[in-house]
Parts: sequence; C-alpha cells; structure tokens
Amino acid sequence: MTRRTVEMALSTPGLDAQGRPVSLPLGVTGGEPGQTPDEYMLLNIGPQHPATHGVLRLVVELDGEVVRRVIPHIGYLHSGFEKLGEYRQYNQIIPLTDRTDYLAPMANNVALALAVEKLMGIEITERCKVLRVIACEMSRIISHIVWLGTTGIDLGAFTPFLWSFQERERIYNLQEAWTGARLTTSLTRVGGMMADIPEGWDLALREFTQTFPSVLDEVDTMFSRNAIWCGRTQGIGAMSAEDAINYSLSGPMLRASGVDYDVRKDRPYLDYETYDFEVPVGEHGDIYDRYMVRLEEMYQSNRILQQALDRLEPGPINVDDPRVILPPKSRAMSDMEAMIFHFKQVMEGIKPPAGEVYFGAENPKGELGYYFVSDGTAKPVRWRIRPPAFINLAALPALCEGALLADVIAINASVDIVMGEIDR
Amino acid sequence: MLQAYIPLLLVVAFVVVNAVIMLGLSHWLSSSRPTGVKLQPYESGMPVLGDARERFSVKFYLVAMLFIIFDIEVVFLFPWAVAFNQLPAQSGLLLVAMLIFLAVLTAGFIYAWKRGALEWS
Amino acid sequence: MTGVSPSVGALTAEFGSAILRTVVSCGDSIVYVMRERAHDVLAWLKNTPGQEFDYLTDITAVDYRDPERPLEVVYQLRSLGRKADLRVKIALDGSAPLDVDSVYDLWKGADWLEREVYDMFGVTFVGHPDLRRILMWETYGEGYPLRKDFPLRGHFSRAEQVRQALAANPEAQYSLEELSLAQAMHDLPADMTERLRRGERGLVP
Amino acid sequence: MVVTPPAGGVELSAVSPNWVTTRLDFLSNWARSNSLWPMPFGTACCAIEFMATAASRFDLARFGMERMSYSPRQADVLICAGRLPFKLAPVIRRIWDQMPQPKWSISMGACASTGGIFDNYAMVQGIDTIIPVDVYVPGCPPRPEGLVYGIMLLQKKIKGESFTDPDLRQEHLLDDVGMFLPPERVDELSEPFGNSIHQTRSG
Repeated sequence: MTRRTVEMALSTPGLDAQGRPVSLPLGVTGGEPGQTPDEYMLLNIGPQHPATHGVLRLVVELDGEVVRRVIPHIGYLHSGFEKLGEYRQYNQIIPLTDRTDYLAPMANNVALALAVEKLMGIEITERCKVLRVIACEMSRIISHIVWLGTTGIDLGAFTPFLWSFQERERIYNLQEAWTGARLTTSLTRVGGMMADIPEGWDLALREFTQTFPSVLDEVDTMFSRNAIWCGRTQGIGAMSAEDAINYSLSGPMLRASGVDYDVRKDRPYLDYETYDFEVPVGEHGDIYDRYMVRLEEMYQSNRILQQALDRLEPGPINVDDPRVILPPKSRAMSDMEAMIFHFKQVMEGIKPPAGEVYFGAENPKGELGYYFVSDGTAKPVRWRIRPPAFINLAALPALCEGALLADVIAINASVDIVMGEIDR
Repeated sequence: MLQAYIPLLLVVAFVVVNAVIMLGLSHWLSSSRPTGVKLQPYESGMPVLGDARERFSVKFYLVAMLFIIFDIEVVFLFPWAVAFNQLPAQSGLLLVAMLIFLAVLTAGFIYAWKRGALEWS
Repeated sequence: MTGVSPSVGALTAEFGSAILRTVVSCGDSIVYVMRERAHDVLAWLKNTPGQEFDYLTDITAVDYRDPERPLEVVYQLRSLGRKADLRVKIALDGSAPLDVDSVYDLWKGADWLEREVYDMFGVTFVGHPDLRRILMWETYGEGYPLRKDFPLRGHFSRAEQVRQALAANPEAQYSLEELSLAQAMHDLPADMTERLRRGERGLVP
Repeated sequence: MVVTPPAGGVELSAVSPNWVTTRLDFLSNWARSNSLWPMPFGTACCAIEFMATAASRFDLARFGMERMSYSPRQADVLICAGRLPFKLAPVIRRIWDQMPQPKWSISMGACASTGGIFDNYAMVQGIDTIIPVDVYVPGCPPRPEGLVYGIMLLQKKIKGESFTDPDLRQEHLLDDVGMFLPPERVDELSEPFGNSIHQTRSG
C-alpha cells in the first residue's frame, strides 16, 4: 500500500491571514491504481471526546477500519503560560506550574524551584532535598496511577479507575495536609518550601507506602496476563530505539523502546544517586511495554519513598539567606533588619543574576525542562517549558500508521498526554 | 379454548398502552426547539466535512452476514432441544439429524475462515 | 561539569568563522552560530563520531526586552552516550526576514517544536514539511504572541477576540491537507470550495 | 434571535398556572433534577477534580449523575470543568447548541467563570460570554464538595422552574454577526480586575 500523496499545486490569487499564497487542494494522486478515493472517510476524534484524555483533536483518515493517516490538532487548551511568566516574579510563577501538568503538580513546583536555584547558585538544606524527593516520587505515583485508571477505561476495564482514584484520594489527603490544596499545591519557594510537613504526616505516608504495593499487585494480576489487555496492547504502536531517540521522546515512552535514559540517573539532582532504585527498560516499545515500565516505576517510586522517609531527620527546610527566603513572621515584626528584608523581597521580589539556565527534571511524563533567561530584573525575560508530553505526542502519527481505529485510542492513551502541559 | 389466550392479550394490550402513554407524555411535555445547528451531525464539536451516510467498505457487511447465518443456526437448535427430551424414543435419529445440519454449517464456516473472510485487512 | 565543553573547541577548529562566540552560563556552554552555516554545524554535531549529539532536547526562541538585541533561536542538544549537553544559538537581527533552515531532516522531533516557534515568534523554518500554526488556530490574525511587542491581552478588544473565534468559517478549523482529502472524496460543500478558491479561508465575515 | 417552538404540541407556557400544572411541574422537575445526565466538558485541572467527584469517594451517583453522556444528544447539564481558550470557544458553543432542551450549564472553577489567573490573549474571560450559565462554582479547582454544592443549587433551581414560564426553555442562538452577547457587554464582562490590572510590561 504505497503512501498516498496529496497534490496541493494549484495556487490561487488569494492570500491567507499570514500573507502566504493559499493553494487550492487539487485532489488525491498516488495510492494503488483503481482505488476510488471516495471509499475513504475523514473522522474527527475531536476536542470533546471521552478517549482523548483532554482536548486533543485527531483527524483520522480511515479506509474502513484501517487508519491511513492521523493528523493531530492541539492548542485547544493553549493558555499562554509562557507569556504570563514574563509578567510574574520568580516565586509567583510557581502557582502557574501547578496548572501546566495538573496530574503531577508537586513535581513541577520542585523542578521550577531547582531551575531558579541553579540560576542563582543556591545550595538548599538537607531536609529540603529529602522533602522534595518525597514530593517528586509522590507525584510520579499519582500521575502513573491516574494514567493506569484512564487507560483501563479506554480499553474497557472500569474497576482500575476506581482503585486508582481510591489511592489518589489517599495522596490527596497527604498533599492537602502539607500544602492546604489537593491539586494546585504550589509547594516550593525559591530556596526552600512553603511549609514543613505537619505532625504525623510521615507516619501517614509510611502507612501509605506499606499498603500501596498490594493495590499494584491487584492491577498487575488483573492486567498483565489478561488476554484482552495483552491482545489490545502487545505489538501495537511500537517504536524502535533509534526512532525514539530521533523523535526526542523521553520518560516511559523512551525507556519502553529500550533506551536506558533516566534524568535521575544520568544528571542526578536532589541526591538521587544516593537512593537505591532501578530504572525499568522495555524492549519492544509497544503499549504493553509502556504499561509495564510505568507499573514498575510505581514500585520503584514506592521504594524511594520508603528510603527517603528513613533518612528524614529534623532540620531547617529553608536556606537562611534573607535575600531569597522571607524571614519568619515573628522576626520580621520585631527585628528591623528582618523587616527591611521582608519588605524588599515582597515589593521587589528575588533578583537572580543576568544569564540563562536550562534544568531538566525526570517528570512522570518525561524530561520536564525549564529554560530561564534573566536580565537581572525580578521578572524573567523568557520562561520556556520543555513539555515532555508535547514531544511524545508528536510521534503519534508515526505510531498510528496502518493501525486499526480502536488501536489509535489505545496508542493515544499509552502516550500519557496532559493537555495543560502540551498546549501551555 | 380461546380462554388460554386472554392473559396473553391482556399483556400485549398493557404493553401497547404503556408504550403509547410514555411516548405521548414525553412528546407532549417535551419542549422541543429544533434549530439549524442542532440538526447538524455531531462530530466531537467540530463542523462536519461531508455527511455520515457514506459508502462503507463491503467488509462491514460481510461480517454482518456471517453473523446472521450462524445466529439463525443457533436459533434452530432451541426448538430441536425442546423436542429432543420430549421424544426419548427417537433420540438417536434426532441426534443424527441435528449433527448433519451442524456439519453442513461448520463446513461453510471453515470455508469462510480459510477464504479469509474473518480477517479484517 | 563546569567549564567549557570539549565540543566547543572542536567546533571552532572545524568551522572557525561560522562560530561567532561562546559563552558559559550556569555550567552550560552556549555557542552562537552564523545563520547561514547553522544547518551544517548542527549536522556536523549530530553525525561526527566524536560528538554524537543524537538527542535534540528542545528548540525555542528568545525575544529580549530591549529592541536592539536580536531574536535568538535556541537549540538544546544532548549526547545520550557521552552524557554531554550543548546549547546552539542563532541570532536573527530584525533587518532580514526571520528564517532559519529547518533541522527536521536531522531530528524528527523538531517537527512540532519548530511549528511552535513559528506560531509564537514568527520564525519561518525553510524546508519544514508542514509549517503552520500549532497552538493558535491557523488563521489567527493577531500576530505572534510571545514577541515582546505583542501586548499581554492581545491587540484586539475582548469582544473582537470572541467574535473572531465564534464567527470563523468552518473550513478555518481544518488544515489544507484535510480539506484536499475531503475535496478528493467529494465531501467539500460548494460554498466552502468557492471560498477556498477565492482564498478567504481566514476571513471572518 | 430566539427560536419559536414548533406548532405541533399544545404550548404549555400559554396555559395559566393552576393545580394541574403545578402538580405537573412538581412531577417533571422532580424527575429532571434527580436524573441530570452531565456532559463533562472537561478541559483542564478542574476536569481532574470532576473525575475525583465522580469517583467512589465523593460519588456523583448519589445525585443520579454518574451516567456521563459524552454526546450532547443525551446530555442535560453541560459542566465546563476547566479553562476555555478562544480556540475552544466555537466547540463549546456548537455543543451547547446541539444539546436538546431542557438543558442547563455549570461553569466549574474560576477560569471557566471569569478567566481566572489567565488574563491574557488566549483565554475567554468567562464562558458566560459564550453560553448562558446557570451555576458558577468558584474555586481553583473547586473541592469536590464545592462542585456537589453547585449541583445541589442547580437541582434547587430546577425544582423551582415551571412550565407556564414562557421565556424559560428558549434557544438563544448566535446573532448574525456571530456573537452571543452584544460586544460592549462582552467587553464589560471581560474587564480585568484585581491585581491583573497592574500587569504591564515590567522593568
């Protein structure tokens, strides 16, 4: 079945909005001779669709059940984050990061704080590092478990969705106890955290880490050797390792294709090299491998959480540099110097040195990168988010070529997309 | 002799009346406001190119026809099964008759299978 | 890895004048490259055995606040094998039209990244297979949002923005590729084909 | 422009309210309010909180709403859970038009109700400039209890409706210019307020 080419030769006098010549569609040439094009169908799996995990729109060209071509349209949730970032001080950008990848908000907050701290060259305290590792690994668990639930629904299994939200509620309680918000946590500040963990919080988390693997075992026994699940996922939407690197995939999508690349291992931050965990790597790069990689990653995150809880000992969570961190309220009201620092920081914000920084963190979806360009003022010149789900989704047309229509839904689910991060 | 049918007629009458009431009430009470865009086909919120009544590829009908054939085959089994245990004397003859019927249809099934009618592409 | 990455030395040896200057910021080494030779430099960085920058982390652009500083297109490159990073920048001064050679032939991941830079900054990538807006709708008429001369709330009034969004032609929500597929299937209604012929796809009545 | 109903059925809104109609109102409002089929127009973070509300802990099934209808044909209430960019405005408008009467809409979250923190070029400053909204649920994202309270408010509103009210079940379509509200009303509704007024170019 040779690839059909679409001839768009005839150019008309009209100019479209950008002043480029508009070419009138001429018609379809190529494909096998005698294949009448009117047997094909254009279908919108559009912005309002239960199986697109948000407002993604896929225009699918169908030959009966076989998909000839998938043309994704994104931007239906473009909210101008990067433009807003240029009007905010650095600590004011943290609430914006919750709303990009809203399935793993804490991981975004931590990544932003680390990026700005790398720009300013601040060394954070030991307890703050361990708390941030806990926040990142908790985000990885809740992001993967909601992916598992929604992908299960897409392929017809409803109960894992309820199990996954049961576990998510338990972590919501922990996040709410720590930051006051279930979803939009805004956990970190440049140089520290918004608050220390409350009393008994670490006991609740330890109790969660003890009972959580049993839920994963249930999901494992339900899916991994389930004939329907294997039939729908094995060998479908596969991508080879070279293609995965060429498409700049990252995270579970890359590791499922057999490329052993994890930012926590290759460019360790927050002392990840001192934690003992393995990085699961698949071989075939199909949907089943992506499922297995994400499932295994949840076990590993659980192990990291337990190790982090063991090494958590009391200490300050904020760096004691008054130019960066607000002095405690009690001192700000009594001691003159603290009040001046408090006033300066609230009115003018933190002023990092002029320069630029790129910091990549291992987010549940892949490598989330923050690229800051600062000119010495309190607001960044440019705040670029390197969105892992955006780049992983760019490989969707290549994955869906020649698959069946039902497989397009499964492949789209396996990419684990969050439209807030894709459309920024 | 006809008394046996009265309960049946009552049930049918109740069903019909019930259906008519429900449909009538919902039609009468409903506030239907047909508008131009409401009558257009719904495709995930997008304006539709072309209409849905297009020529489907024949593969869909092939699958439907195969289903109908083997569904009717199963339908014939039910009365046979009821008759089978009421006539224990001729059970051997009945069994052989049904096996021949099944054999013919299974031959048809194997032919369709080998011809690739079940694969999709 | 503080200090300049070895690739910079190799680059200046190889290309000499094409490498304008190198900077080190927060531990990352940055190389400014001439626009005309950019594609050769990137191809060299990807293919030479010693460099193997096989992973394109990101393509973006930066528009500075003071108008004299040129708009910069930024390539973040990474070598998975050598665990090395490099940032290649191209400065596009405002005089010449903003166009850069596309790197889609080197890394397929660049497809959507370049479309987003085109959508947000207006930098056209020569040789890109399908360069059209990706985040805003294709016939978006207000300009390029991430430019510093683009106001935060947009040029038009809110009412005009709502009208532009609601009253757009139905074919404005389809790309030219889909329109030509639909036309080949004789699905395109007559009025839509007429408007396409007159080139009024982006026109809001 | 307002659509006049077809001539076929007897027009109940012309009847003066009496014992029969109030009993009929009570019966139909009771049935409608306790089996609202939501159309979850979930775009962003509020959609995750909406899923949490529909899951087992904050169970929407207690209100007869666990049957999500993803097609507007069977939907009763359109819940816009999440922010609405301009690119999505025609989609929500088309889905609202394609929902049969009686229909209601809940604007869940600050971003859907007022544009929230996204006071920029890409965001509709409140979906009431695009479609009529019955209940606004504040919060970013609103807690599941907040959304459930919003739904209970909507049920109370439905129980208060009556057949004899002529301008209740009317279809308000876009006018010929393609606007739902007059332009000056849209500008007034989308006025920046609070600290976003000071978001001029910095430094």
